[in-house]
This record gives sequence, C-alpha cells and structure tokens, in this order.
Amino acid sequence: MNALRDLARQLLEAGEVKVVIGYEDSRRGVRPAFVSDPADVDRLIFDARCVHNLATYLNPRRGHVKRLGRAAVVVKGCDARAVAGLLREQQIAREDFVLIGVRCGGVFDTPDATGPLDAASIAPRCHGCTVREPSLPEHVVGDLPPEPPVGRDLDAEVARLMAMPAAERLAFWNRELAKCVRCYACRQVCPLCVCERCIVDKTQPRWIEPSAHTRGNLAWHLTRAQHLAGRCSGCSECERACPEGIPIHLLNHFLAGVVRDAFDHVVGDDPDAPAPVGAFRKDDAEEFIV
Amino acid sequence: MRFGYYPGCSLHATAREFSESLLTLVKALDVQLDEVEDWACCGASSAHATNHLLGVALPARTLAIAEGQGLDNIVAPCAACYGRLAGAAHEIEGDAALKGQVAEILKRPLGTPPEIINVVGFLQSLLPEIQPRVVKPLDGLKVACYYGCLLLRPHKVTRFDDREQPESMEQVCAAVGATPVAWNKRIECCGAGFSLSRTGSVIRMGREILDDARAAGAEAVVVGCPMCHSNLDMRQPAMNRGQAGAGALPVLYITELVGLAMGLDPKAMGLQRHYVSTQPLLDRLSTAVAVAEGEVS
Amino acid sequence: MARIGVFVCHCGENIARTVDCAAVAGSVADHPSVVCSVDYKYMCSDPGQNLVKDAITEHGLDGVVVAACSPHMHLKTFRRAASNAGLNAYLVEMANIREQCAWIHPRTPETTVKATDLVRAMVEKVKQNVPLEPIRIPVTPTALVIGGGIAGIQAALDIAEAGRDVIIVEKEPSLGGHMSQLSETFPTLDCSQCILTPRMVDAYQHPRIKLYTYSEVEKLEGYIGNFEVTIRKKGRSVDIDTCTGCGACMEVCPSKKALDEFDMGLRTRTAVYTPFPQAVPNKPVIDREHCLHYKAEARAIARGKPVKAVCQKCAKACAADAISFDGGDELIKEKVGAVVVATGFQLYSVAKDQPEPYLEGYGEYGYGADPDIVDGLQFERLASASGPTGGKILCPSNGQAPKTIVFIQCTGSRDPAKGIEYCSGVCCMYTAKHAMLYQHSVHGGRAVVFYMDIRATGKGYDAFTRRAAEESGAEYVRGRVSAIYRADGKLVVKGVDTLGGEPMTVQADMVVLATAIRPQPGIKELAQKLSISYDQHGFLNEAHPKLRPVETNTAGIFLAGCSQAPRDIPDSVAMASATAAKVLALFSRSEMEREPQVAKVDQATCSGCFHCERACAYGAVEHLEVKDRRGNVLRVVAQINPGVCQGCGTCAANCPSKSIELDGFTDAQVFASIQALSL
Amino acid sequence: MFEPRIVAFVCNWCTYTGADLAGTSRLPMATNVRIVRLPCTGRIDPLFIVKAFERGADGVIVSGCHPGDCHYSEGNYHARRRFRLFKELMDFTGIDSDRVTFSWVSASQGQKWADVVNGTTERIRALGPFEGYPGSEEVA
Repeated sequence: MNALRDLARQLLEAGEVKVVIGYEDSRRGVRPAFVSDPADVDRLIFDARCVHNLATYLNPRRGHVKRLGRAAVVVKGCDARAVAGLLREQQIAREDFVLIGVRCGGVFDTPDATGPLDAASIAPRCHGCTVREPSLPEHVVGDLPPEPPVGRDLDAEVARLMAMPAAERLAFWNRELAKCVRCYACRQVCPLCVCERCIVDKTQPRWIEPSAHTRGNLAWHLTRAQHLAGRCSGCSECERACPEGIPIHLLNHFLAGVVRDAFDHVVGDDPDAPAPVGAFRKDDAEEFIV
Repeated sequence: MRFGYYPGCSLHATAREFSESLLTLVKALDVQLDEVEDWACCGASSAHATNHLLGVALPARTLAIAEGQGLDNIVAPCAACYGRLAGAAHEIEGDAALKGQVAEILKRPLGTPPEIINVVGFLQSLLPEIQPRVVKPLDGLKVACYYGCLLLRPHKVTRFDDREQPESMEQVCAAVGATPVAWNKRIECCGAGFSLSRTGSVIRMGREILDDARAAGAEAVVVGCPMCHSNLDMRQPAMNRGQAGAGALPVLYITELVGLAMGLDPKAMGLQRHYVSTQPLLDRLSTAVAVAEGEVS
Repeated sequence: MARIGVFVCHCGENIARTVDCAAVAGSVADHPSVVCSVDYKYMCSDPGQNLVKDAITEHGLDGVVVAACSPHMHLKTFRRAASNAGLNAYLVEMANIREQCAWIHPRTPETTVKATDLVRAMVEKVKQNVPLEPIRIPVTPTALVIGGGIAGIQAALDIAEAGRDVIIVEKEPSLGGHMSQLSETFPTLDCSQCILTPRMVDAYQHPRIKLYTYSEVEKLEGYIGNFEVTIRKKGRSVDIDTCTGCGACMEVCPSKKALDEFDMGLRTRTAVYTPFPQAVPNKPVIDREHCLHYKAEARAIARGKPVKAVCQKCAKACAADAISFDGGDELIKEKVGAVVVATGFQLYSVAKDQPEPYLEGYGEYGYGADPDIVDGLQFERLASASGPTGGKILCPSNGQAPKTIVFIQCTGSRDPAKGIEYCSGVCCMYTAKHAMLYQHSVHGGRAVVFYMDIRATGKGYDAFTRRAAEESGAEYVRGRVSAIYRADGKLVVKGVDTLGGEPMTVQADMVVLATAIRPQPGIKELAQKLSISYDQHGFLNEAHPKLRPVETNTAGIFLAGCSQAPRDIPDSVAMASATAAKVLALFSRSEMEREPQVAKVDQATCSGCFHCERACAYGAVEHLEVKDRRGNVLRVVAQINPGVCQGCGTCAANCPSKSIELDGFTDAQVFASIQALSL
Repeated sequence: MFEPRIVAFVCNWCTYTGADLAGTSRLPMATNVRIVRLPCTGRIDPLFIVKAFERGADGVIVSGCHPGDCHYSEGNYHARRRFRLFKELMDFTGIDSDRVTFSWVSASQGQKWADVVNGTTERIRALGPFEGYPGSEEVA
C-alpha cells in the first residue's frame, strides 16, 4: 500500500498527473477516490474490497472526470482489459493518462464485504483469473497476494440455464427482465459503453421502446449484450450497479463464450490485438444457415 | 511393436509361402502380429460381385471384431483382402445409413474402423527395423516391382502412394540392397480372378508383364499380392511358351525378398514352393555374398 | 401530411389474373396519407406513365407507389417518369405484386390481401423517403489496361483511337502475350506474327498509349472514374531510351542456361535477352535470376559480405552505355478512370507438382517427363518458323521428324478427377490446326487425335476440324488415353477407341497434350488488389454471365480475354473491343452520375469507435476531426466518401448508436416497412 | 388453420432476384411471407428481427447471397457473425430460434427460395402464433 501511495505522491508532486483515481475506505465500504493533493495520498488503499473497475473513468463520455486533468488510474489486471478496449477503439490515447497497476489476489463480490475472501464471497469474475499481474500499465505496485480461492464459475451458471427447457429459461429471463426499471445504471457504469448517444435514446425511429415493460426491456438488454459482444472486459460492474439485482452480466458472459467458440476470440489486454467486431473469417461456421 | 493381423484365406492355401515369409520376417524383427479372432473371408471377389451389401458386411464383420479386440490397425498382406477391408471401411464411414444397416445385420456396434495396412506400407513403416538387420545385401539384384491393381486402386479408398507412378515397393527393395528397374507394366492388371474362367487372357496379360520386366533387365519380379503371384508364377511356363529368349523369371513376394536380405532361411520362408524355381536366384545371391565376404576377409 | 399516390398495375392479365387490382387500389385509398389510388391495365405503357405524371401535377403528390412488377424491372422507368413530372425520382417506390405475389399464388382473397399489405408497407416507406440527388463524380479519362496480349492491345488501340489516353502494364519484357508464340491461327491458318506484330507496333507508337513493359500492378486505390494505380516497374538494368537494340550484350553474355520462356523451354537463352526478334520494345532486359553479377550480388548479401562487380561483360560490350547494374524496381503512380483486365492464361501442366491443392497431374502420362511429350504451346513453337527448329516439326529428344504423332485433347480439361471440370474451348480447334501443320511438315506421317467431343462452334470452325480429319488425314479417335510410356524407343500410347469398342495402342514418336487453359498465376492476388471477385479456378467473375459479360461487380473495372474464361483470339478481341466501348462510354462525360444510395454519418452522435470502418469492404470510411473555434481537436468522427461508398449498409448495421443512415434504406424507411408488414 | 405472419429480410442482389425468379418460374408459394428488400444482408441489424417480433410477426426469414457471392463482397460475412450472436442469444434467453430461418439463396435458386418460404411457413404454422415472445400480449 505504501508503494501505491508513494507512487501517487510522486506523480502528483512531479506534476505528471493532476489527479490519481484509486480506492479509499468509507463508512460503507470501499469507494472510488479522486486525489489531487499530494498531501491526501494516504487516503488511497488497495485490498480485496476494491471491486470497482476504475477504467470507467477513462471513458470519454465522462467529461467531468476529463476536466480534472491528466489522470493516473489504479487498475487491476482485469480492469486493464477495459482500458485496452478503449484504446483499441480509439476512444482514448495512451499518452493522455497514466496507469497504476495493482497485483491482485481476487476481490469480493461487493465493496462493503467483510470477513475472509473465500469460495462464497469471491467475485465470479476472479474464476480462473490469468491477469493477477497486469501487463498494460507502466507502473505496477504491491506484492503478488496469495492465489485466490476458487469460487463461483459463471460458465456453470450458463450451463445450468442452458440445461433448462427453453420455456423455463424464457420464464426465468421474463421474470428477471420484468424487474428492469430502465435506469441505465448498467450503461452508465460500463467502461465500454462509449456511444455519444445511446441507441435507446434515438427517437427517429425508436428501435427500443423506452418505457419499462418486458418487451422494451428485452430489446434493450439483447441489444446491450450484442453491442458488448467481443468487447466486454468481463468486469460485471453492470450487474453490480443494477438496483434490481438482475443477472445481466450473464448475458455478456454467455456471448463471450459464443465469441470464443465461434470466432476464436477472447478479450484480452493487448490494445493492438484485432477485435472480432467488424471482422469475419470466410470459414466462420454457418450450420444454422440453410 | 504390435500390429493387428488379418491373414485371409489365400495365406492359408495357395499363398502359404507369403504367410511363411511374413511370419518368419516379423519374428526376426521382433514384431508381434495379433490375429483378428474368428475372422471370416473378406469376400473377394465373389461377394461384392454378387451382392453389394454382403460385399460390405463380410469385411465389416472382421473390422468390428478387430475394433472390439482393441486393434488400432490391421495388416492385411493379401492385396485383395486389403482392398476389401479398406473398401468396406471407406464405404461405411461415408454412408451413415449403410453403416446402420450393416451394424443391424452383424448385430454389432460399428465404431471407427481400424486402419488397414497393406504389406508394402507395413514393410515401409518397418524399414528402420529392417535396415540394421540386413546382413546379405542383395548385391544390386535387378527387380521389377509389380504392384498390380489392388494395392493402389481405387485410390480414393487406398490413399496409398501415387496411383500412377508409385514408389513404395521400389523404396523397400532398394533399402535392402536390390536395384529396382524402371519398367512400364508396374500397375497393369495380371488378369487376377479370370485365372480359371479366361485363362487365355490371363496368359496374354501376364506375358506382356513378364516381357516388359525382362526387357528392363529384371532378374526377378517382386509382388505383394497372392493373385498376382499365382498368375505370374504358376502360369509362367504357359506365358513363356513359344517366346524366344523368355527365360524363367522368379516371382518373389516382397516379404521373401526382404527376408533373404536379412539372411533368413529360404526354406522357412517357403521359397521352395514356387513353380518357377528360385534356386538359380538363391545360388546367384549366395555366390555374391561369398565373394563379398571373401573380399572383406 | 403526406400526399401519396398509389398506382396499381394489372400487367395485362399477369397480375389481374390472381390479384383483384381494383380492390387493392380501393382499400389503400382509405389510407390517410394516400390522396389518389388508381389501377390501370399497363402502368409501364405511355398512357400508364402519363397517369402517374398527371396525378403528380394534379394532386401535388410528394410520394408515389407503383404496385406492379419487380423494381428490378421498372423502378427506373417510374422514377424517370416522376422526375419528368417534377417529382424527385427518389420519392418513388415500387411494390412487387407480380413476381412476388400474383405469379406465385392462386386467385384467393389471401393473395389480394398480401398485395394490399405490400402496397401499404410501401406507402409507409415512401412517407419516410426524402428527395435525393444523383451523386456526380469527376472522371479521369485515362484507361489502365493490365496485360499486353492481343486482348490488351486491342482494348488499348480502340480506346486510344477514340482519342483517350491509355496506360498498358505488361508483366513480360515485351508486348504480344501468348499470341506472339503461335505459329499459325485457326481457322484460316494465317501466320500469327504477321497479323499481330503490326498491332504491337501500332500500340507502341500510338501517341495516346503509354507502355510499361516488365511492370506489374502493385496497388489500385480509389473508385470508378478516380482510380490511382501504383505500378511496379521491375528493374530492367537496360535503359530502353538509350539502348539501340543492337544485341551486342547478348553475344557476350556467358550465362546461357536459362530456359527460354518464349520457346516454352525448348531452348535456352542468355541472361540478358530480348524475348523474341519482333519484341516491342525491341530492347533486352537482364534476367536477374540467371545473370552472374546479380547471382553473385544475392549471394554476397545473403552472407553479409560487400557486393562486388562480377562479369558485367554486357555493360562493357554496350556501345550506347545503356546497361547499369544500379537500378532496382521503381514504383510509379498514375491516375486513371477505368481499368481493363486482360491478363490472359497459362497452360495446365501434367507434372506431379501442382500449384493448387485441388489439381492433380497425369501420372499415367509419366507426369509428362519424357522430352517428346509436349504441350500445345511447345508444339506451336516447334511449328513456328521463328521457333527452335526453324519451323520443322522435330522430336526434342533426337531432332528427328516424328513419323507418328499423337494428339490428346482435353488433357486436364473436362476431367474433374484432375481438378478441372470446364472445357478449355480452344483445344479442339488448335489440335485440328496442329494436325494439319504436322501433315504439311511431315509428309506421309501418321497423326492420331484422341478426343472426347469435337466442339467447333465458331464461324468456319466445324469446316476446319472436318478438313483436319477428312482432308489432312488425321485419324480422329473418340476416346481417352490411359497410359503413355516409353518402350523400344517409342512412346507407347494406350487408349481406347470408344466408337470401335476396342482398346488401342499407338507407337508414337511424339505426343502433344492439349492441356487445359488456366488463369495466369497470381490472378487471385491481382483480383484482391482490384477488389474484384474470381471463381474457384481463379477466372475473374463478370457482373452478369449474359447481360454484363465484360463488366465486373466493381464499377469501372472491365474484363477481356482469358482472364474471365478460356477464350480464342476472335472472342478475346471482341471482348476487348466491348470493354473499350464501355470505357469510352464512361469517358464520354467529364462527370458521371451515380445512384445516391450511400451511407451518411450523423457527426453529432458519432462516437468515433470506427466499427463502420472495420466493416467497410471499400475503405469508404474516413476520419474527420471535429475542432473547436481555436482549432483544437475535440473528437474524431467517421465520415463516408460518397464516391467510394457502394451502398451496402453494412456500416449502418454495425453502428452501435445508429448514427449511420443509408440513403434509400434509412432506419426510418426500414422501420416503417417492418411496422407495416409485421402486424 | 392458423396463418402465420412472416417477414423476410432479403438482400437485393441474390435472394430478392431469386424470389423474382421463383415468380417468373411460377413456383407456388404460401402467401404468408412479406419481403422487405434491403441492399445487402450486411444492412440487417438484429433489431429488425426484434422489431418484427415485437410488432406481431410469428416468424422471420433472413436471406442473402451465399458466402463468396456477396455483391458487396463481404456484407454477408459480417451479417453471418451478427446472426450467430443473435441466434445464440435467442437460445440463451429461451426465445424460440426456430422462429427465424437464416438462409443463403442465390439469384438462380428460385426453387430454393420457394422451399425456404414454404418450409418456414409450415414450420411456423406448426409452432402456432408467437405468443411466447416477451411482451407480445402488450401489443394489442
């Protein structure tokens, strides 16, 4: 933690950045911290409660963050995938910000968790993590914590749903999506929802009905999932942000599996790696086409 | 090393020397052949000419037994057996309906058939074992490698060697010290199954083959098929009759040739069973070896 | 409120037989946006079109729906009519109630209901249509001709004669192509060189034709009327401006082992060489693969050693000082408005090694390894007065005249087992020609022709093949050859006479294989550079097999000769002239009009993710910097070049925020159609 | 008998022309299918299909040029990837993907178009009205 604070102080004092975006403790668990004064760097912490994907503050839609000036952002290995996505889609330029990578031993499902990090409390995204040591950031701090416990696997969750009869699965999603109040917290928190104007706000014509009923909700979530296919970094912040507790990240996770199996692509943290979006292979499988 | 093994009927009858030479050879090479249990006739050539389904089901039964026995491959020395087994495997693999029908008839499940290996491919794969054991190199014995039809055709079934300009037999013969000659009738038909019904044609076809081998300077013809052997060996006197300068041309199984190079006992390999005497050839080889050894000492 | 007119066509009885046209017109008349709805017997006739025009004026229509045949048939007709009446052409749409309704359904109420639905959906779409103007694009009136064989020469001359500039790019050191290798031509047996050479010289000397020999197309950018081609001019090492063509260099060159390409490998040539005596330009080139200096240079570079001058006898012998070993390849850019692809053919080879995995050689012919087994072009060289034998047909192995010669047609062609199922078109004719040339050359010789069918469909062609068989005495045997091998000094050709029902064997001295025609090597790479498509064999695809045979699907690129399919000389020349006509039509105006079906980006909502750019097959998406008043870049957004955009709409579907609209098929238009049709 | 409402999104160059050919060849077809002509399958956004179902369609056909035949060379390849995602997502959310036929029909395949139209109509007819589409009850 001292390394993190020292680095933050250094960057601020040298004027290399105007703000360090990291994590701090609060009465309701860990929350994002914006530190502009070198004297404040001791507020910064990093532990297993730091679940937030702070890459979202690099999303160019966030003008208020941009106005704070050149930023250093604390990212875990998984968060770096989102940064890579923004770079890949030319939404940000690498020279405009600094990344402080933190070595990670897994995080909780929620930032206010207490007790030990175990199979029950660890976030599903940590399952089979291969990026505990981030590679994209120019600075990486902290010691590598011990191997995280094995927790919930979303593949198993997908498999459980797929094993249901289709009608039951439809009922499940109907029930879940009926809860959606269309607050768009999922969109707002997403580091990769970069559209200047979201399709749901397009009125001429109105492809996705804006009121909160099953039909429009389904169209919205189907579209959101497809727009993130091959791009989603898997942080599941959308699901954490959802006030109704809808398992929306499952849709993203499912499509990530389709993209992997059908297009042979896994989202990684190399900004120069080709993306499957707007791409194709002539021999893509087409057994579903007559 | 272990291979599955399907002798087929010929090797128990007219082609005993093929069987004897093969078994002597594998023993010397320390290769184990696991015979397919309770194998039946491959059906050649009457079954597939009579009834297509029977022509497939007969060899498919052998394949199914072999598969059940856990054999990954089957060496089928007789070229006709090789053709029938490989043909059946090819047909049932390409036709799910036929496969189902055959499984129904056999009352056995049909999975992935074992790989079928002909005698030339078998020896080719064993060359690393054979070459160190060559004690009587064949002194450049000029041999005409005769493939006949069934080792190569139909190519979509056998997928073996170049269908028109094969090289595998030459490779094996050269590896044991023989000199394969370049000749033109390597893949001509010998007349095969017409041996009894249209003997005249078989004599004519065999004569053309032997003439061409002689013209190319061959001292022996090497074969990998009992049918080719019996036609060219047993009927050779008739083929040579009235042909000026047509001396007897021994017809050796490729296993016999390799065995001779390895110094195996000609009698154990059945070389005395040939119609065209192999003795002059054996004499020539032993003289050559004696001379060679004399030079060394 | 929209003011839309609906015009329902009976198409005589074609539509009216199953659709109640009056009922369709009647039920759509209720639509609040429809101000006039009529049916008529023949809407495409003059009175029918006048009906539309009059209604536009009378009712002040701002949209027209014609319910009739396929828009592929008459959309242009009705758009023109509307335009003449003062209504923007793109406010007209057609509902297809003939091909996609009347002709496929019985006369039932459902058929009329469906027709009405289709019309209503089109009314909804037209409500969303906006006036569009055709896109005008300036045209650079210079044509690029790729390939300097007879097709390329013909196209170039036709275009140049009409007063337009032409650039010819030829891969080889000389113009002429394969035609220059032929001895005589069918069906007249006139000398190929005699008719070709003057055309080569015409092309070379034409003030409007610029010639790049020993050059290839490196890259083609841009779009119809506005291409920019990059030409790779290969290092020739001989300055063709100062070279006098005296030939002294060739006399001193010590490297003499290169196989002569022009003579199909039947003799060798020096490393510095002119491909043939009538070459245009008649200046030599140094073949770097065989030149001693360049070989030494390559070795030195590979070993990391300094390059030293080796040999260079040619340079010393050159009185004009035209030879230099310094120059490399040169890249030249030229602006052109249209492209003619006339890259010609190569012959299939029966050899074991094949350039494509699906091809197979002829093991049964010993893979053609015997020197006396030759292909058609080799035979042309043997028969040619300028060839290695001075026009005497002699066996390559021993220089003797072949007393018996066998011609085998369809070697490779029409043989799916070898990978080529198509007919090469010219072999029946040239084999007949060969048989005649042989009979003229070797008196009393025996010529046997194995054929599958005789396909001689051109003018005078059948008479020609008959002459070969009936007058020249060639034995035509209908059947295939199963094996060729050498025995007793003869080539033994084993075949079957299928008409006689007998196997047959010919003891021949020479065998001529009429091997299949294949597209040039590298054709697929060229096609990719030009963004045009090709078939499984690499022949370039025409836009329509019957109605657009010399156009490609890429506007402004045309096809002539064997690049498209096997062609003989008359066909290649006809195609070449056809491409010239197409090019000249394009060049006849300084600007061309294009359908305004192009994509547009809403720059206010574009977030610059460039998914559109990744999805565009044409490279039509450009980056536009949005700046504030002080010139600071605020954002980078997409912008579509309407000249390059072909209007597929893939970008629009790929845009996550739907900030791209495709004119003619906008979101609003599609949405309206779906709304109307799904209910 | 239930008469399903089926919307077809087809490309202008291959399938639309193939459908015209089916007409010219007078191949009998069910009257249930209504075609929306688009330049290319590349233009098709899965939202088109969603919208058709929302609006009450019982089935959807999507059809374009065979791979390699695209008039715009690559549009259908992009479409194919989009359709893959959408189709899998339908399955995952339990929306019956049998309601959609994805096909390639070339300009010369009039008969195939007729088969696609008749086959889809029969299939959708057997499935019955698409009442299972989420929120379809809210339309009326």
